[in-house]
Amino acid sequence: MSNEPNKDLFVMAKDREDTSEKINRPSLTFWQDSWMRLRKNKGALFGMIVLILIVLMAIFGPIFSSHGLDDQDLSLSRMPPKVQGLENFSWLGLDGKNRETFEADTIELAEQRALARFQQPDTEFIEAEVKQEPNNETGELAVVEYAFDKYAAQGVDEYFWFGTDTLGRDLFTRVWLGTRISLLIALVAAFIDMLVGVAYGGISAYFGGRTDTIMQRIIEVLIGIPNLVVVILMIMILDPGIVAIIIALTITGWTGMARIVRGQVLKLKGQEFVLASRTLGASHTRILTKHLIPNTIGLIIINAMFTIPNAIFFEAFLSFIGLGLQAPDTSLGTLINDGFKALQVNPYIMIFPAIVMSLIMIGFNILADGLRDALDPKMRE
Amino acid sequence: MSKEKLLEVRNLKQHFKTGRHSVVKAVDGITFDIFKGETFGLVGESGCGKSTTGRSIIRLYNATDGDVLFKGESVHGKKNKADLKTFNQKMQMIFQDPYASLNPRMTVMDIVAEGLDIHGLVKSPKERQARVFELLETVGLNKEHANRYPHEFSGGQRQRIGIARALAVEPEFIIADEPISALDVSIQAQVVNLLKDLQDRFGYTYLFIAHDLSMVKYISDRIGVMYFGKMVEIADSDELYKNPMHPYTRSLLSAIPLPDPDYERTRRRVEYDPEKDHDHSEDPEFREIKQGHWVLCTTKEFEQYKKEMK
Amino acid sequence: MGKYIAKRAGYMLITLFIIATFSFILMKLLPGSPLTAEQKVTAAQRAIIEAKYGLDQPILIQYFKYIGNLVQGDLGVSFQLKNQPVTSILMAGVPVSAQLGIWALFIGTFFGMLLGLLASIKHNTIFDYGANIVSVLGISIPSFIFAGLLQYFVGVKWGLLPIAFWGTPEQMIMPIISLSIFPMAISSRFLRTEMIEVLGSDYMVTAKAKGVSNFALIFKHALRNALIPLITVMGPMAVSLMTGTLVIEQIFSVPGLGEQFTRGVLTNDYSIIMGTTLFFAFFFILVILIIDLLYGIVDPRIRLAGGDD
Amino acid sequence: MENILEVKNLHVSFDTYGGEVQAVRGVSFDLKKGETLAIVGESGSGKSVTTRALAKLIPSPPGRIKEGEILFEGKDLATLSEREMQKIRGKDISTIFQDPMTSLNPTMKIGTQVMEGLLKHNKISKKEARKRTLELLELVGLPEPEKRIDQYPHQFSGGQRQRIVIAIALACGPKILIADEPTTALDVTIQAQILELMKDIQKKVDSSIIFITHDLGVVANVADRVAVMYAGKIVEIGTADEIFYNPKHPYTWGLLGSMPTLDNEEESLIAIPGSPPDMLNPPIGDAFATRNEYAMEIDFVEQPPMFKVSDTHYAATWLLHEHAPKVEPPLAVQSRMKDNLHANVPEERKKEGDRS
Amino acid sequence: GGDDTSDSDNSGNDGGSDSEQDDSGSDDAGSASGEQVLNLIEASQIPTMDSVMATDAVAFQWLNETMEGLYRLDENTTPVPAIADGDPVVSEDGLEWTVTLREDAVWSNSDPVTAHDFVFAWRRAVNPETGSEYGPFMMNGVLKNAEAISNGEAEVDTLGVEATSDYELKITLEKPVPYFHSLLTFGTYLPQNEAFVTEKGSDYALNSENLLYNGPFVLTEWNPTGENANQWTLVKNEDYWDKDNVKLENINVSIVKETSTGVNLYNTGEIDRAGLSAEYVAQYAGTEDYRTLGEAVLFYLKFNHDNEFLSNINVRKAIAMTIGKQGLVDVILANGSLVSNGAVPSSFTSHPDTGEDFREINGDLIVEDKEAAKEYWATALEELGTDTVELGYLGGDSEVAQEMDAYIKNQLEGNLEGLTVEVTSVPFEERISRDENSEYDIQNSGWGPDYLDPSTWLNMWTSDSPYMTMNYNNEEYDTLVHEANNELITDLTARYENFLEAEKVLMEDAAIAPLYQRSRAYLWRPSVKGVISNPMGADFTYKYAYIEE
Ligand SMILES: Nc1ncnc2c1ncn2[C@@H]1O[C@H](COP(=O)(O)OP(=O)(O)OP(=O)(O)O)[C@@H](O)[C@H]1O
Ligand SMILES: Nc1ncnc2c1ncn2[C@@H]1O[C@H](COP(=O)(O)OP(=O)(O)OP(=O)(O)O)[C@@H](O)[C@H]1O
Ligand SMILES: [Mg+2]
Ligand SMILES: [Mg+2]
Repeated sequence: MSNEPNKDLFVMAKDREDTSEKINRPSLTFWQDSWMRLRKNKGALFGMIVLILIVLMAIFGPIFSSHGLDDQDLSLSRMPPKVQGLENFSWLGLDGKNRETFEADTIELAEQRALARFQQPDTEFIEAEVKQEPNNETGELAVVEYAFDKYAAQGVDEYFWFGTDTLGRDLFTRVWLGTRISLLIALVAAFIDMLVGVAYGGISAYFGGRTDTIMQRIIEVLIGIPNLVVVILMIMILDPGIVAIIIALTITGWTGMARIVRGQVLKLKGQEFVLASRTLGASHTRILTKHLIPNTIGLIIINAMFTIPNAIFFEAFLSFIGLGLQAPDTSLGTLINDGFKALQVNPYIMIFPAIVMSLIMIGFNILADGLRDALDPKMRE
Repeated sequence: MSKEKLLEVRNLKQHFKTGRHSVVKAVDGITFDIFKGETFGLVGESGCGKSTTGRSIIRLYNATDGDVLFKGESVHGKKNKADLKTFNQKMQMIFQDPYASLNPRMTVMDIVAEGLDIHGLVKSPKERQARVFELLETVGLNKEHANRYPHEFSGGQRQRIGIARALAVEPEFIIADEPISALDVSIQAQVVNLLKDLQDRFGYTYLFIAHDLSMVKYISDRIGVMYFGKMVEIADSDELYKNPMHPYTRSLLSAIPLPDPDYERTRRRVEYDPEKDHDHSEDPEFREIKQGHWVLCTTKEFEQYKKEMK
Repeated sequence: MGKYIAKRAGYMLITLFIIATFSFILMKLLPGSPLTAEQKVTAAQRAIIEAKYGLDQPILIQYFKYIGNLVQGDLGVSFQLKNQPVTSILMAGVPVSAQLGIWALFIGTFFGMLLGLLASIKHNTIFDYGANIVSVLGISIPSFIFAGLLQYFVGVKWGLLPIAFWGTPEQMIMPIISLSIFPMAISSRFLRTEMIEVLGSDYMVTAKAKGVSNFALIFKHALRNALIPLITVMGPMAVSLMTGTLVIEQIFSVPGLGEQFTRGVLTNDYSIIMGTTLFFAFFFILVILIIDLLYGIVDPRIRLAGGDD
Repeated sequence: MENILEVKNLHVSFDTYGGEVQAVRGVSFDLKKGETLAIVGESGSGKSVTTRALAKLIPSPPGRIKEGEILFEGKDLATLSEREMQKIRGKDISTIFQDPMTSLNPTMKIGTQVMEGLLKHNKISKKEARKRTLELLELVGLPEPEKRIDQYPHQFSGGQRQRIVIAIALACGPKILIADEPTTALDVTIQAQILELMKDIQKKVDSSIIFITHDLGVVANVADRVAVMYAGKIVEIGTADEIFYNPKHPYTWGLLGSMPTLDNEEESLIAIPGSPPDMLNPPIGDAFATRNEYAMEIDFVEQPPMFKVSDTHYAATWLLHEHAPKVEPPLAVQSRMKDNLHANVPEERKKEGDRS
Repeated sequence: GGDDTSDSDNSGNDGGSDSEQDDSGSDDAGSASGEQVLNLIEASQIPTMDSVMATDAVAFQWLNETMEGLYRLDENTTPVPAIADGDPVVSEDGLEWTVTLREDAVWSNSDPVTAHDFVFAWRRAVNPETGSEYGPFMMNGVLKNAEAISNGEAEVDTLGVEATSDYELKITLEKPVPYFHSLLTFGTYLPQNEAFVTEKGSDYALNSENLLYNGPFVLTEWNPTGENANQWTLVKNEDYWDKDNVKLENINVSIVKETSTGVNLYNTGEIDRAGLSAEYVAQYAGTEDYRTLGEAVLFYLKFNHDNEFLSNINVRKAIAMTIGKQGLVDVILANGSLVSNGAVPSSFTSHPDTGEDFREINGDLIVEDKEAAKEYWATALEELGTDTVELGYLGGDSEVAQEMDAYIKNQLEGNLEGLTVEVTSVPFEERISRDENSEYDIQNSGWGPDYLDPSTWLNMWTSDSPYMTMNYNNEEYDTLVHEANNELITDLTARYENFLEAEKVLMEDAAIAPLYQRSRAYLWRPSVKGVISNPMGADFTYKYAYIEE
């Protein structure tokens, strides 16, 4: 002890308030609390921002564009994407030019092909970049990349940020309108899935025994009957549209959720806090809704994440066979499906909706992870 | 005794089917009474059926055989919803594991208020809150704790939450299933003091299950010793410690370690071996060898115990 | 165990019977008839042809006949592929689809597990985020897009693998890879989540305290305990794989069941639809049964409890 | 006796969302060959963390050994690589964990789990290992080991599982055995059996034991020396007799006072009021001050150093400072001390004890 | 041709692309290696090789290559003798046709091909026991007693076909059928070897083992329930009577459904022909591999004349004239399809006297004219006393069909103020079912010919036609067509004039709104030559095909 403590301090302390049991954290409601935890999670926040931006774009995006959902003009068919200010960055591919590489014995031949390909009489709107000179001795072919300025050639001075489709419709507008519908469908489908699947799985596991056996057999029957057949039948009964889509989506979609929730509830139902509630005289409904389901929420959220892309692509499939959206409405799934057909020729038709789709999923997943943590009070610090 | 019987357990059996042919006889025909206002301690080897007994009494299991009478009424008989609710209100349980028995996703407020909600004991959210605060105060927690989650508490605090939950419905009889085993000494003392204090104030009756014999002795008026699904000895707590009759009880008592190194250095443990320690010529019965002191024994042993008694 | 399986097999028969009944009813509700040239056939002609196939009889009679034949293992003949017995058509498609599906499931799960393991071991590092993004993309991008890209780049541009068809091992690679992306994504996510939990559990510390090497820690101790949720999702996964094969089979011209089934549905080929439906149903229920049995194998605690389903 | 282990100024922290949890804040002690050191203390006082740090089993992240040396036979374990540690764990230092229910791998046969360490650290065949395992299981009192070696943990009762955990720890005859509340879940008869078993084995292989428990009866039974921890620090350390019969720290007094004895009847137990401090923001002065009825002003200002009571007995309380007023331990504690005053208790204390 | 229902419908639905896919399926040719091998793709399995049971394009395609009937279509779409030895001899009244058979034709088991084989096959086709769909469809009202037999009202051996000797076939018709000669080239009229068919029983034609061939090629390794169900091979038939004119040694066929897969296979040289969808046309148009083939398949909008709005002629005219058909053909289909302005396709039949094409004679009957359409529309609204019209539109479910439907909806709604069009796309089967029950207002539909005669197009619009689902009823039209089919049946010129007139009436009424005549676009190996494409029956004939070295 280098410095001796002050002698005066060696007196019995007066009654000090015992602060050890005090909590210096403000008291918050469950939601305030979850929100606080969510905000602290950088990933979740990022996911949320991505989603909010996408939702905002889905709502307001089409307004930025001067083109309507169904403004067709065949003379503007398949215009490549062009964005103001990004025209000079050719590597971005947003300069409104079709780029293609041709191989031929001579450069002239390659040029001829390019002219044929772009249906141009001369090279006025075509820039060439020779990637490889032809060489007769080694047998190397001429490789030339041609960039065709379709906008200039057709004298178009509008900008189509995401390009146009075959009918000359502005893809920017359609992608965001499609996002709007896909998001709606995905959320509603996931929600209903959760409602039905969670209730079904919960009840099946909680009551157990014969109830469980019968309910599980019903699930097996439902999985056993092919969706495609059911859906085709529904075409006869239902008018196509959102309602039909949602019914088709949910008719068997919830079974996966039901099985997962069942597994979890089977595990939980013997836990002491459930017994405690029973000794208090809690009803079955109360035990299920207040005790069992909330403790399954993590898995429910993860699983709901998988139903979202499923719903989006199932909707596209429904639209394809005529139970889904009717033209000119569109959805991300439909846009991706359509774009896939032209993947090798006009990749941009698929790429933009696919990017939005991936962003949605990445956003949702990160948010879901964060949400799962946020809704788990154990994570609170 | 003139004391009023609150609970009568009559030849209670609880068997679990664990396979097609195998049955675990967790509780195998036990009989005892609990009087109003007393604390009945239940001790025994782990796995001997203490928890099962408690759970059968509170109807978490349907008894395989036998009966439990609470205030003269059969617990296991058919009941309508209203009767069941009343029953659930009269009898409560404090669970062995303070953490596992609290729903991790509910705030303390909601946990404690659950009984109030179920039985409609409060009229308004305000009253509900006031009642929860009051209960928390009763068990030595404060209002601040109401908005927290179970994991934010220490073991002793968690156990108090469990107690507050049980008290909320104003029960007459509380089954405390090893309420202190998971706690450290100083916290154990807090909880035991609390239980005693509550008993003094509200006149609760406890069935207190534990394996820490010094604690059981301290809190109980009477003690039952279980071994392998059977009750082997019941007596007043002092009597039991002074005159343990059944060899298992003796073995149990001899094994209690005391916080005294000198004593510990010399303590001799008595081993119990059912094969050697008993007379196997006849099935043992539960007999009273002295007023209020019952032992599971054969006639021969009965005579012998009586002799030893004097 | 044996008795349990027997019991489940009994349930399975009942379930299949119900499915057969349901799909029979649905089939009767489907629009159109199995005639392939129905637009050109007059009503009178149609009546005669339907009479030939017994389609004019009361539904109940048709039903009992169908079930009767079914019990004898006779699924009838296809309407579309004239006179071809449905059983032989199925027998041709099943091995192909099964190979495709099972390999995809196996490879997808295998790599998914690797990815999930890596992510959980390197929890909250760049690997973890990378694996996460890979799996999210795998979930959000449908398999046909992978198939299209693979075919174009690997098949056409680089000429590494055959573009289409089925039979040689090289031809199997691309369809299997495209189909395995989804199971890979899902298993990696589920395994990661569970592994993180298992790695933090007490018995892992016990094992570590024995001086067990990291490798043994992960593969001998942790993995098996983390498999349960993965096995749970295998069921839905197998189902979605089967539906996924439809598109993949089309892109790579694989002669599997998917093609038979879509053609059956599109041409109202009742017997084919019924046959494939029953086969798929049988398959799914079998998968569920296997999963329930797997639970017990992976986790001995469930083995005992498993007796009553 | 030589020191097999010396811990110097050990600090362990956990990085959490809320900040740094200082679970262990400068613990120093040594362990002699063949002795049993008991660590007691309130829940959360850092007992488990301290012992886990010895085998470097702190989960990282979030945990880390911030500072300090752990000298095992002269080597500083804190600087060893993971690979080198793997050689030491299980063989030289082995651990019995707190919760028998969760410390066995539920999907692995218990035989395999016991054998694993044997195979890892000894060059023996599987058959040999199995034989040794059977012996071990027999030794820890597991009935019918032949039959049960191939069963899974869930097929055993809590007490049996605890014995399996012990068998795992004992498998390689460790030089140091760390037992973290090995008997908490057991009833007294089985507890007694296990304690005897541990003592037997200790005698046989001359190993040292660190024994954590909050059952002071057990401490009295097994310990040669006792360390009392509070809020991440050792507040008192001494031989078992010194701690039980001549405790110096008010927290130790509290602990001893809260034990019921078989003959105290009516008066309520002396509980220590309040709960331990939040290790996120440990108090500036003595961490125990707020719960201490003998607290002085100095306790809120400065942490007390370790005061020497005897060669083997140290305590960290300002009450031992020369300027401190003399205070009496509470009655319940005095009554324990009364009949058992030991020879090495200083004279004046003896008198005080007599007086009361 | 063979595309009757399913194909025409399909094609209808998909307009260009699906059908293209189908076609792409159909073939491909010639590896550059110089070997006479053609590698083709087909969109689906051969449903059957039993000529009597065949109903679809794929079946007729491969029957055409492996079997030989009395006549075959040449590159000018003229029937030329095949098993027949010379043109048929027709009686005065046009009812008795006598065909002499060549004696050197044999089955692949060396049995000679005789007149009995034809009698056997044709009887089988109309026999209700057989359950053939195309037998009655192709023969009823043509062969004597066919209808009665197929309805179970007469014995099978009363069918109007008889083997007067091993090599002479006498055919009796129900009534004179001017196009019967071309009908004889159709797959349903192929012969079958009785002994073989009877021996095989229900196994007949289940795979290439259970078949006999008498055509230019024999089928090997075809087994829809085998391991290699997706592939089959045709090998030159060394017993074929005209084998000297067959140059190809092998035709390898695989099933490929995806356009992109076909294109990829073509680009790596694995196949010799691949169908193109509109997206790819842009990429390949202008290359030497690019080729389009016109077909005699017509697409149009069918109006339900019972609809309160569509019963108004001005509404129909407005709709028919307002659609930008040129854009549809150039941009959406982009495969060489032609704008259609009538109810009969071009390059299909020609005037018996002048040889002029039907289409050229009648010219454009209903052309795109947005201004006129607007006027019609205004008039219509006035007549109907409304300013809003709502119509349902039944479309197909393929991608191109959906694109086309979106386009048409946009055109209609954009140009005709007050019109709302509700598009419903449904799968093929469902559309047929709705069509039969007249459950539509407007339907996008298509039709392919079954024989070379305008009646294959115009018969279906008479009010008593079994295919009349749109409730159209015009007496004048009915009379014209009826006369052509009965009184004037032997007077080929007058009959043709009647059809010309009938089409004018139909178009004047705007009973349907013609859209386009389909073409298909291909990547086609330039070295593959000599492939004949047919307007009916099999899409192609490979008998004369060869690989140029
Ligand atoms: N649901 C059940 N199914 C099968 N066996 C059971 C069940 N519950 C308890 N048992 C068995 O019954 C016996 C008594 O269990 P119980 O929990 O009552 O013991 P306990 O005396 O409370 O022990 P502890 O002191 O360890 O809590 C044990 O052998 C246990 O394995
Ligand atoms: N992984 C962790 N993350 C954050 N804090 C931790 C972690 N592990 C332990 N701690 C903290 O370290 C402190 C000491 O914990 P430790 O487990 O050593 O207590 P203990 O003395 O063993 O208590 P018990 O008697 O209950 O076992 C506690 O405050 C605890 O909250
Ligand atoms: Mg218990
Ligand atoms: Mg601990």
